Amino acid sequence: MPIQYYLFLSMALFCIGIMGTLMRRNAIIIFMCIELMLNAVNLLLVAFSKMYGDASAQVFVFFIMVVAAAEVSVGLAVIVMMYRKVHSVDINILNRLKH
Amino acid sequence: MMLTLIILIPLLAGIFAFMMKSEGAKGLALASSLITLGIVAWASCEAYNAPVSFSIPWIPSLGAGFSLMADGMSTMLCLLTAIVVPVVIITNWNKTVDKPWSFYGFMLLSQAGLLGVFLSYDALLFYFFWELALIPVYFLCSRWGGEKRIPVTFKFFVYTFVGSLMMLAGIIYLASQTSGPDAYSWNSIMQAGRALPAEQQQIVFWLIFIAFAIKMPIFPFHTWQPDTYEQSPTPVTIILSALMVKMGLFAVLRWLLPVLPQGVAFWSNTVIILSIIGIVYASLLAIVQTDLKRLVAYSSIAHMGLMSAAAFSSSNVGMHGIMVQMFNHGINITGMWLIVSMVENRWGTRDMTKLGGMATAAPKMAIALVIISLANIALPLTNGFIGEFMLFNGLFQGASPYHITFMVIAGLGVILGAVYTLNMVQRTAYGNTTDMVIAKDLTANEYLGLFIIIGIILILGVYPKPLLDMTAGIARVLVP
Amino acid sequence: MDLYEILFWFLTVMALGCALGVILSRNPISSVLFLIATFFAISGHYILMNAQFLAIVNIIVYAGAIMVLFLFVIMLMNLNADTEPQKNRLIQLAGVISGGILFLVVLGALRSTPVTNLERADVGIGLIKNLGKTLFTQFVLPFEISSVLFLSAMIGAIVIGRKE
Amino acid sequence: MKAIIAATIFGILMMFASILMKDKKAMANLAIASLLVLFGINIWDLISTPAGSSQAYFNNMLSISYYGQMFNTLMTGCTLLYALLVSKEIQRVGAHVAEYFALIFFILCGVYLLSGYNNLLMLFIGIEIMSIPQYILAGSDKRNLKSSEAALKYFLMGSFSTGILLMGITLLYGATGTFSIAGLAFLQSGTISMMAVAGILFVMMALAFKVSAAPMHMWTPDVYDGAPTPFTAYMATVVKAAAFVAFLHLFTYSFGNVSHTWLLVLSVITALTLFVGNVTAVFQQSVKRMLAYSSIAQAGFMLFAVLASNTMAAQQGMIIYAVAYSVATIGIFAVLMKMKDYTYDGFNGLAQKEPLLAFVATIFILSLAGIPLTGGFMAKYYVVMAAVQTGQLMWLVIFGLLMAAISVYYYFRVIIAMYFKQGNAELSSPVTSGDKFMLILTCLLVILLGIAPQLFLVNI
Amino acid sequence: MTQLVYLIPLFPLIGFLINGIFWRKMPKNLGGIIGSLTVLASFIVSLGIFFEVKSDTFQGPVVIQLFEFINSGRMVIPFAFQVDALSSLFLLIITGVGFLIHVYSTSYMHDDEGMVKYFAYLNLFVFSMLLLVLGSNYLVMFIGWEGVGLCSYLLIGFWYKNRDYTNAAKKAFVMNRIGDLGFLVGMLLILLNYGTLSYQEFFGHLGSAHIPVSNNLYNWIAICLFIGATGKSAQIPLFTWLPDAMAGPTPVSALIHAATMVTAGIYMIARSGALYSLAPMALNIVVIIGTATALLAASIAIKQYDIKKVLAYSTVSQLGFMFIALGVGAYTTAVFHVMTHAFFKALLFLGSGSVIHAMGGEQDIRKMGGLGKHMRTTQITFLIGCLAISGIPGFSGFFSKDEILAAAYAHNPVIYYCGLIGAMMTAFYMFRLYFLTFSGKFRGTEDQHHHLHESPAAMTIPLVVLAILAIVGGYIGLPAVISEHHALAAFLHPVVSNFDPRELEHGTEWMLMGVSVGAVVIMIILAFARTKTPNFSPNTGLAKVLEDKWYVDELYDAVIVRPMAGLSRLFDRFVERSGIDGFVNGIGKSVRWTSDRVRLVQSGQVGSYIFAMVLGMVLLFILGFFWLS
Repeated sequence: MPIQYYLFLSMALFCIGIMGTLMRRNAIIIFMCIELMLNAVNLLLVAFSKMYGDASAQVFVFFIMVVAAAEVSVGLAVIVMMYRKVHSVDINILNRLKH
Repeated sequence: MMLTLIILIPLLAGIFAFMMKSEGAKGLALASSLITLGIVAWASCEAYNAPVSFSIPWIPSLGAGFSLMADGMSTMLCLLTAIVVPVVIITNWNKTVDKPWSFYGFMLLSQAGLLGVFLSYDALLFYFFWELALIPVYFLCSRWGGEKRIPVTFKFFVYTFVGSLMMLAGIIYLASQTSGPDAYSWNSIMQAGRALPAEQQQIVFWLIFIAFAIKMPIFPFHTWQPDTYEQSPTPVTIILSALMVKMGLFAVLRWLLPVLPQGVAFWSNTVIILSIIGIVYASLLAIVQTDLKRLVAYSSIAHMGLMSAAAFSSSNVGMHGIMVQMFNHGINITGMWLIVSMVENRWGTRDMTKLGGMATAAPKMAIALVIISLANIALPLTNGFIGEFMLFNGLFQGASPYHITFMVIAGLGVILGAVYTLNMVQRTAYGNTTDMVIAKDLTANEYLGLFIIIGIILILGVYPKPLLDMTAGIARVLVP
Repeated sequence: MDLYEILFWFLTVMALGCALGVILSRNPISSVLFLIATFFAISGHYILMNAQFLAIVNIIVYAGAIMVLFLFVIMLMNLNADTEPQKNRLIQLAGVISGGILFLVVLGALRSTPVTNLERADVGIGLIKNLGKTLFTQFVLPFEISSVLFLSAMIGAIVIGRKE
Repeated sequence: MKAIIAATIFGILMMFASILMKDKKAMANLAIASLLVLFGINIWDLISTPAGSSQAYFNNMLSISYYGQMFNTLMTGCTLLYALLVSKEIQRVGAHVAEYFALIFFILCGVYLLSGYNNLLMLFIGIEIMSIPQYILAGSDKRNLKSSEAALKYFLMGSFSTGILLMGITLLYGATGTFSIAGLAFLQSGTISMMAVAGILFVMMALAFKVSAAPMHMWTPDVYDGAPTPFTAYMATVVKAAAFVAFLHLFTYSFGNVSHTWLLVLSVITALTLFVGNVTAVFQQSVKRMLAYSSIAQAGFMLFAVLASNTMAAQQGMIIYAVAYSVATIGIFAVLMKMKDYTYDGFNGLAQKEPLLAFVATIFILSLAGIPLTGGFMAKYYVVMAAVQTGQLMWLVIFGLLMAAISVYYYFRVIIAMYFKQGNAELSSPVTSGDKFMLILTCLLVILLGIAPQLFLVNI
Repeated sequence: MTQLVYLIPLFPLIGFLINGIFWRKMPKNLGGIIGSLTVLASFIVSLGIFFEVKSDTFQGPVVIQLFEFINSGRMVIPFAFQVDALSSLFLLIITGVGFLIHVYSTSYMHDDEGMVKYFAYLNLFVFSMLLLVLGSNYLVMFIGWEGVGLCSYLLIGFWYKNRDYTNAAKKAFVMNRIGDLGFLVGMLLILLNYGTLSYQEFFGHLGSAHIPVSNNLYNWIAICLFIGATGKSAQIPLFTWLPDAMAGPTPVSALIHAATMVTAGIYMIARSGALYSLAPMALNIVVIIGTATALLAASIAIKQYDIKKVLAYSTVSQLGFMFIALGVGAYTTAVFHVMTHAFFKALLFLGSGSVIHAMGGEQDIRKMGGLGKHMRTTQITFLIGCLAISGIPGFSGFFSKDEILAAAYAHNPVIYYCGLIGAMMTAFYMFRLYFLTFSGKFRGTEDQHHHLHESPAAMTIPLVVLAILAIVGGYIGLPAVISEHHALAAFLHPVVSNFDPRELEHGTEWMLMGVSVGAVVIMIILAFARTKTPNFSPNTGLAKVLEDKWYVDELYDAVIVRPMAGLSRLFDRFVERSGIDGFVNGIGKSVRWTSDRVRLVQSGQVGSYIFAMVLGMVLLFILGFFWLS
């Protein structure tokens, strides 16, 4: 498989992720879209790892997963905290801070 | 070391004054300013024949040093500063200000900055002192000024700050062109500037000049000035107009003319034209002012216009004239402001339409006013004349093909100057006193202050030789 | 078109389709499910590229742990499709367009990348032994340091999660 | 390296302290003591690092140079100063004082990684180590909805930027086959692939997010405004400085050779940052929010150093800027925290009531505005100098200086309020003599930076 | 003796300093005495110098350098005095007439509270005037030149409480300043081209070949200097200040605005004779201006009712005559007329002062009449003055004026005819004044009538002395038809040497004299006839125009003063405030405006933030990629 395919695929996933963050109002969904972006990166990294025959990229993917896990724990905690206060995960209600 | 002391004494005294938190700050200020005067006088004697310099490394990684140099021009301006400040303190001795410790502290800090500007021989150091002189003035005006002081002073600050920043860009640019360890020393900057191709000099010229133009101020950059002078407390106005505007001119002579000769050559006509427009324009505006402070402010713009025009006319006698006139204008305008402040203190207004009859109520003051006014319009045998004559001469001998036209239009300032100055004398000193409170004539300290001013006016008017000799060397360096 | 290619295209279409499903479905729970499906597709790609370990980890960590966490939170909050009001159409369109442009721009830039075919032969780099060796020699510092990350996350759970 | 270990240990120590200790004050004191020790360890590290050399650790994952160590030391010092100045305010944020300090230690750990990373993975991990505690700190004031909102906003956008960063790193890897900083340095201008350029730009955007440069700055005002003030102070100073050092490090050592590919984009970012930061700050009514915008504006200036990354002055400027900006900002935040009302009007007449507070605030403000004799001036000076030395950024320099002039407008409004306006500035807590001592010390530090920056650049 | 020349200005300076410093504590009389004595001392020294200069042993001009005034590079200007025939003659006039007027003032100003101040000013004036004539270079002359202007200003505005008086003072100063600018430019032209301001060096270089100059340069220098002279000597267009200057005390009018200061212009041009001889165009201008001024001022004087105004316009007119003389190259003649004019015009002014004194301050001749009966000395001396100014043979004015007319005739008969008309008008208005004042019936109030008295001796003695001088002063310059020896010309010859009034045929000269004397006598008779039954009904037609001074003041007001004031206000309101300052403030405002708009981007919506980030990223990517490719 040419590397381009993976490049395009992962770029497409990445951009779908970005679009998702732009289109949705649910904080959790936005967060999921971000996870999608990370996965797109992971996919590309694995492809490059294959291309170069280098394990370090795969290790990098491993670390991304680690970090993502940590982030998710904090992120969901924050979202839950927010939900407890305003009973919504709609980001449009986050508008006390502006201008 | 002596030169360092000149800056250090007011600086330390200023800081100390802040900590005193008592009326004693006034005494401290006077003492320090007198000591400074003594040292400056000593330094002037030392530097009379050959420049004195002092240099230690400061920020080696940048190539900036703590270098001071006192030549004729520097010592002359230091002398002016050192004379004006004690005179101001003496004259205001009886006046109570709110929080005198900070008032005098700021005054002394500003003095330190001014002296530093005049002495520094390193571009970065120069910039430091340039701002050091400005900041205290900002506080002085904003804290102790008139009704509209806050916006006005703020505008003044931002205006001059923009200029300073542009100058900073210019300095940095020049310094980046230097090679060798002392990137910021005057010599390096000068060599770097001279080595620049003409087109670049023309651009860098404005970067650097804009700061000076605002400070002086030259015609379209002047609008901060009348407002600021009007709103400042008079001692600060004196610092501003007698000393700070000289910073601009001094800087032109020290940091612009020798550094960017081709840039100067290219723009000199433009600057002269602006200056001359400024002379006529400011004089015309001075005629319609009714506020004494605004009138003097516009008069100052007109005078500075003449000086800046001469500065760019590249003639030796013009340069020499600027040196003389810087000193003399400083003295005269100090006298003028002192009188204005006395008028304001006694009659509670600066509105000339409400004034009159000073000659009856306070004849000594009126005499002082007349003499200072005459010096202001450059009557012979007052100090103003020598400088103005040399300036006109310099403008006349200038390299520009339009030099005669320039001189004649600038000469209109002489006529208009007479108009507004005499108007002022007439409106304040003459006329009836019927609706005026009979006020006290000069008190002893005011008398002393004005006596010093008038003494200098007359002595230098009759015998300007010391001043001329002092600055002849530097004038020759600037334009052989 | 051999099996490898068939699988590749299948997984690609599945990944893209499910990804679109994530952002387009109105129901958060189906979004989560679509995302899990996407992760499976991606894991399939990993296997195709002989990164078996990562494929497994991806399934276990992402699809298994993280997405379950998401699902759990969504369930906890009792979010159903109707609770999320739709964004303004215009804003959505702008989002799509800007995302699309980004895609095109980057794609345009990367168009010129030299064509390199990925070898199908297994060189064994994706094996756990190999990865473990790399991880604990070359990448030992990040490995250790990421513990700090988890400590932080732990504190986060305390600070943010605990009621005062 | 010792410092990293020590910072981690102290972090864990603080976690235990939260269980074992009950007294908030004792926790704070313990943290301060630990920071002091950490500062000492850093100095020890600094002394044992020969000037100009760099020590590589763990298969070249980390390579702490004298420069990086200097930065670490100074940032630890700033943190110490910060802790001393605002420990009381930290105690007031919430119940988990020890945890807050633990997070600060972890952030410091991230800072140390960012000053000496030698691998993009370390960059990534360092940034994450720094970011995750910040998300938590931003949301730590649970009584305040604004704090939660700030945390969520910060978190969402921060994760988003992580994605961008990772995409950049991946593309760079794809172009070069390595994650090593030194390896990337082989990028040559003639042969650089578009993939590498795309990678550089993605990384640049992500780092721009971390340093709050436009257009990735959008989070900054809201987060700084919403987060508990003591933590805003920390986020705006040490954390941001560390992000900048990472930025500079990468763009000097990896992308320095191919500066033509990114210089224009970064200059546009710089100009935009300066514009947005300065201009938007003008209309603010809250000093805290103004400081948030001002931190964007300051970032614009720090970007000068990145732009001119190849020059000596940029390296020095970054250090000076980081320190001067951090110290002054910590100082002004310390003053701000003493105020009950964060709006400009809340400062009215402060000079009458608390002359010392007003005076030190003035010095900090002057420093932020870049007035000579303060550290802020020297900092700006160095970075502008660096930009000028590149020879192609004169327009940007002039633009930047004009924007600096605008900055005077909003900075001086504080001074005007304190000194020239009548009012009854209310304090949230009395100013103790300890506070006064610390404020004066900070103030002296600012002035020292302004007149003798050389002291902070020994051997650099 | 010439080495002591510095004493001459020194004495009045000392007087000024004493009077000036102690003006409030000193007894009035002492002030007057000090003032008079210092001038007397100067007069004595001047006499000594005059005789030394007159003696045959005197060799050329003596220059005494006091100190170096300006020394800048190539420009070295010493503060030096030059003693020669011209300056010594002027010294005599100034100190002599000055002394008499000081003496007169001791009495005239006796009732004024500011008498000591007055004498201080007067001494300062004498000092300045002496500097003016003594200077050995143009700069020292300029010092005196401006100095006398200042004193004139101070003295016109002496009664400073009256706004009209101070306005007049201001007007005088400003108009002088306009002239001074011309003088300054002239000086700078000399300095630029010759590098010196010293008379001797400058005149020495004038003809020399190594400084190549075109005739135009001479003309320009001469014209510039002449502009200075028009200001100081009240010529068209700068003459309107002089009538207004009558606001000052009358002795001041006599000294400054008749005898000395206003002749400074004549002195200056006579001094620069060497230059003017090379500048024909400038000379023509001088003649034209002089003639026009003489006629214009004389015509105005005919219809004035203020005794001092009449004399003032007469002075302007006489100064015009002097310029005619200068313009036709008769420098000595001009100096001659300066001298005689100093005598008789000082006499007339002091006489009028005596009249005003007697009338209790009244200056309107319509309210006078028949004063001769009450103040005989004044009447007689005034009559002598009138005869002298009218040019009746035997009186000094005859000789000098006749010489001017002769020179004018030789130059161009048209000028002569103009001069003749001027002379006729002079005779008419002087005698009109005389008859209205001294003969006929008293037309004032009863109060004034009772008050009428002859002035005290301190006032009449100077009148008598001046009357004698007004008679005999002319005999030092007898016309060629009477005597071959022209004493004045011979005396001045070494200094003002290079002019040569064309020798006329004796017959022509007799004829000219006859014509002028005849015309003058007719005018006197006409004046007598017209004033026999005074008719003060409002003037109409030309008379009205004359009474209103040809509306010159109004013209200046409309053409210069008001447009300038309007321009000033325009600048103040529109250019300064709304224009430049408005622009500067506008920058600030626009920043605020922008800020207010830009901050709205920060909407608080995370979605829009991310959108902005993505959009920015996309745009920057496009920029980056496009720039690369």
